[in-house]
Amino acid sequence: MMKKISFQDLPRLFREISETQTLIAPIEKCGQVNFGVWTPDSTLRLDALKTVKSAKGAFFPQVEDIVHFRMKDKTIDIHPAEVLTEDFVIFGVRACDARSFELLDRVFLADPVDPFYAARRKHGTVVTLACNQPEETCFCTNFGIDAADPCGDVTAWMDRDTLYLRANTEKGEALISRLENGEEAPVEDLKKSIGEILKKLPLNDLNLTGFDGDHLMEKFNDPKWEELARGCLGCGTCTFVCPTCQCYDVRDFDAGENGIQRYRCWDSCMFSDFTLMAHGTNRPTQTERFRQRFMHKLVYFPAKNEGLYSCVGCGRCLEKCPQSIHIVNVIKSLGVKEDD
Amino acid sequence: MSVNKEWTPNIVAFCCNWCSYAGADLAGSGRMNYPANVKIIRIPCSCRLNPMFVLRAFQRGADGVILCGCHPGDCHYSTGNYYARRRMTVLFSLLDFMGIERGRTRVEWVSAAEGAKFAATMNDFVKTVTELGENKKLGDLRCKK
Amino acid sequence: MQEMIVNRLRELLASGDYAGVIGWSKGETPFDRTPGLFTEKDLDRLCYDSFCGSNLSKYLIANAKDKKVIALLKPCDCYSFNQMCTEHRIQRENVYVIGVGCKGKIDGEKIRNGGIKGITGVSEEGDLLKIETLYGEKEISRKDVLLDKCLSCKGKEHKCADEVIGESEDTSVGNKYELVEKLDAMTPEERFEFWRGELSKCIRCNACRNACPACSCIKCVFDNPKSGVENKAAADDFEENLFHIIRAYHVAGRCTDCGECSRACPQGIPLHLLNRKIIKDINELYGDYQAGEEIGQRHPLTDFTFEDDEPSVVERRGGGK
Amino acid sequence: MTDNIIPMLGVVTDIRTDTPDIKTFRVEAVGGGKCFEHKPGQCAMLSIPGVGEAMFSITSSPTVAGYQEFAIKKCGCVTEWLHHMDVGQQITIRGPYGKPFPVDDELRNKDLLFIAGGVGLAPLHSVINYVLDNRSDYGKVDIVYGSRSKEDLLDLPEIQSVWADPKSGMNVHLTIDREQEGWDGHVGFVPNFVKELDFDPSRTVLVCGPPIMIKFVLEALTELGFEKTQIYTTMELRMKCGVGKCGRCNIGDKYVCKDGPVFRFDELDELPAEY
Repeated sequence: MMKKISFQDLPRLFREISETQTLIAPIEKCGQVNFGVWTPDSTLRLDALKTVKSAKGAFFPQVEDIVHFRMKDKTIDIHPAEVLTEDFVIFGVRACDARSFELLDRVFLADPVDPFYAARRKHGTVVTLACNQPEETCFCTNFGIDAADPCGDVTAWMDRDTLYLRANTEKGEALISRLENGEEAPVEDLKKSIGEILKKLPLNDLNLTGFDGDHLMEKFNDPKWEELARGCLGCGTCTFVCPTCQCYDVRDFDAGENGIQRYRCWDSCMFSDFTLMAHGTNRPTQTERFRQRFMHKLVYFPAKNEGLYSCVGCGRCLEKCPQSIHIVNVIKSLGVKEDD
Repeated sequence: MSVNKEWTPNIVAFCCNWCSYAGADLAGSGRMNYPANVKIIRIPCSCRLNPMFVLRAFQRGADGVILCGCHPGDCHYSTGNYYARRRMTVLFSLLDFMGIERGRTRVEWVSAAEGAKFAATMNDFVKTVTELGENKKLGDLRCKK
Repeated sequence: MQEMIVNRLRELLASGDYAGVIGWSKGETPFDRTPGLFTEKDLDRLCYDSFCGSNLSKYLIANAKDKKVIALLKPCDCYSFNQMCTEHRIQRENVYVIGVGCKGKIDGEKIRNGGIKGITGVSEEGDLLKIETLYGEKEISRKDVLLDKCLSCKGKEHKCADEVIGESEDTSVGNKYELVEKLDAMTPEERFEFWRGELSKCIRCNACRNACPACSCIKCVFDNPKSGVENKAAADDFEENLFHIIRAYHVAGRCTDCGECSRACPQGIPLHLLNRKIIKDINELYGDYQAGEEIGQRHPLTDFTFEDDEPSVVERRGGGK
Repeated sequence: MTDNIIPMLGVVTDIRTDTPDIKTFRVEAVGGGKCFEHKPGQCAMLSIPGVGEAMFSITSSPTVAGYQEFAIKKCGCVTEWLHHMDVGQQITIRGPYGKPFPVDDELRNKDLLFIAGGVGLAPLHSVINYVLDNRSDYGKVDIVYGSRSKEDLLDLPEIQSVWADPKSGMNVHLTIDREQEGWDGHVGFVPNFVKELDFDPSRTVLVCGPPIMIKFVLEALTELGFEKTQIYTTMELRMKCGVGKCGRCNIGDKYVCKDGPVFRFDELDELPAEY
């Protein structure tokens, strides 16, 4: 059943939601739009296509405490952090980020299930938003994602001054049942016009043939990696803005008399110390680390997950890499060429 | 900001081994009073003070950090304190630029003979920092009690 | 100009004296310019135009270590190059510097942030940029979308070039310390709020550090588990402050104000302001100094005079209390 | 529910100095008894809060009742701390992780050949003792073990008194890298020794040691006519989570902590050589 609400009334809806649960939405702060907790004072930016950081942080936060220790003489007290028990809503997730949740599920909900992630998934309601104006850096169409009709518990469309919403799950139903009924026609029109733009995106026709487990060694040994990686600074920008990157580090913070906090935080395979052990690292050069990142997204992950790529075509890496090195370069450079 | 009556500031004083540290000794043996919440850390020369030490002190709950070294011209290694002087000037100015209250950082030159100056300096610094109140801007919450 | 550069490079590379040239190549989007070491055979992919904003000098540390290379440097990149030569990170004799003309570089992000979306092509017509987008054609003045670092241009002179190709222009506008002064005039509370807001966006991706030509330590303190500050994530507000204070301070006196930190930052944090504050202080307290002006300079923080101000000068100088 | 990433407490009840840089630590649950059951070749995460957490192979056989043992070489922050600790110290432990050696499947009733170098004996130690305790399930057993010097041979007393005891039905071949006073055994590198001993290529081989040794052992075995499908090894990479999520030990489409650390050499052939 289609529901609707005018933009004028949206703050009221948000206030109602935020009274009972945490509401996360794209919010502008100091000139940048990121997902954050909505309060009546926040600057809501549903029109912003891409938040700088992806929406994955709602389920897999950049920093998360896992266990707290207290040490006294030779004894240790262990206090595991509590998993989330309260419901929350994440509003305005785009189709690409919504797909990334499914990819993260493949990692964190695989046996053994990650308890912190699982709790967040259980308690989170995802409201997605169709992309009225996709950009030149978008290439989600290559991964079978429909930006005109994203998945999620609720799907929303912005049409001029009205937001149309459709519940896809029971959780979604519970969230929007209070709204008045809306018409299907404007949404159908919108889907059609978005579809037309999607067809015109310049990066629509990436050839992903050959990026699979069967060609693992062939892709790994491709001599082009060195050239692709030569400008790479080895920073973690692409990793940290990526919706599907999920590597993490576990670290201890010694807070003196306050005990020791063990937390996990996002990590990047681009960092030189990622695989560093006492006797050295198995990926000593940036070329190897660069290769690992893209091999994982385009070959290793699909080999393990029925051909599903660990990229959703959001294009954040295209926009944010300080040296313009990104996954599209890799796909085009290593992929099968049209004239081959 | 409501200052708890019980609250007293944590002060870290980095003291050069050759002068101020001895100055502190002299203050002690001369029975001159200075607050007990000044924690002295001995360093071999004022220029040994890595700016990271200052930040680390704040991280771990210091409310004020003071560096005491030999008077310019009297450095045991002849020029160490001149370098320290420039470094700390630039660092303190940067901290100020980031909104950390100016009074929380200080450099004083105290010789081994100036026990009274040492005590007076510490008394004055503790007073300044007490007035500024708790350091809430540059500490790690996980270290707070 | 690109043609002139490529022709000259072909000549130089044909001599066999050089392993390659550090330059840019085009990428997928109209703004993508990727640095790399180009050899004779991929010289036709080399590109030099108004979008080549990144500073290539840092690539010389790795690429000019054991071989001779040619580098394309804009006037501002020369300062970083000189500074790294001073610090013996680059062997001057291993690099043949071609100074390339620069009339200010365009910031793709500024065009996008200005509300022009779905950009598929950009062409320059004098001072006007014609932008093709998925949603129709747009026009914008070139001056409005120059990189921030171009607005504080250090001049058109190449400070280290072995030869210069093309004309340059000084694109600086106004007082480059304007923002620093504005912040200085605020109260500490306001300044603190400003930086808290900006730094809370930091995602600790290390792009500022890795892009910075002055950050050339082989092992950074932030990567060293024994340093006690090796925390990969900003688990606490303090760590964001700590990271940026240490980083800014570590390049104090060595920072040439090249602006790569702010250009690289994915969250648009004006990190260069921290460095610029230090530069302003140094200039005011210890005399005018421009890092990287020439090779072999001694920077103010490794120097002193007997008459230097006491650190208490910070308390006495102007600005909001 | 949080048990796969939240550690439990263990107590170090015994510390044995094996070589100048290797100590063996006995770990029990706080109330006594084992922290968990494991299979030969599996690993566990040991940690000292504030210092770090690291993956170690379990040295003791599952057949040992009441405790687990870890032979640990001093080489980094965590191991350094462990080496300085005293008996009675509590540590945190979680596991067991990884795929064990197929002791109850492919290895059963086979003639076995163990080849180890240095601290590489640690993971094999568990298998050897397991085989010894179930001796009738396995055929001939030979152990080739080498180290830099006599002092660096791990568990020498046990090797000499138990494994080399004729009653064990196992043959032990020891070697050290360089001539040394008081050593009348074989001198030379492990790969050459393997060649000299000229084993029958029908054996199933378990090898562990420094990467360079493994490389040359593999060459030696191939020369002797062994197939890669007969040779097992166990790998070590940096790990953080132990459950195939943190991405650190990812090689190809495998996670060493979850899909390994035990691999057969023909499986490794299908993986990028990033180890």
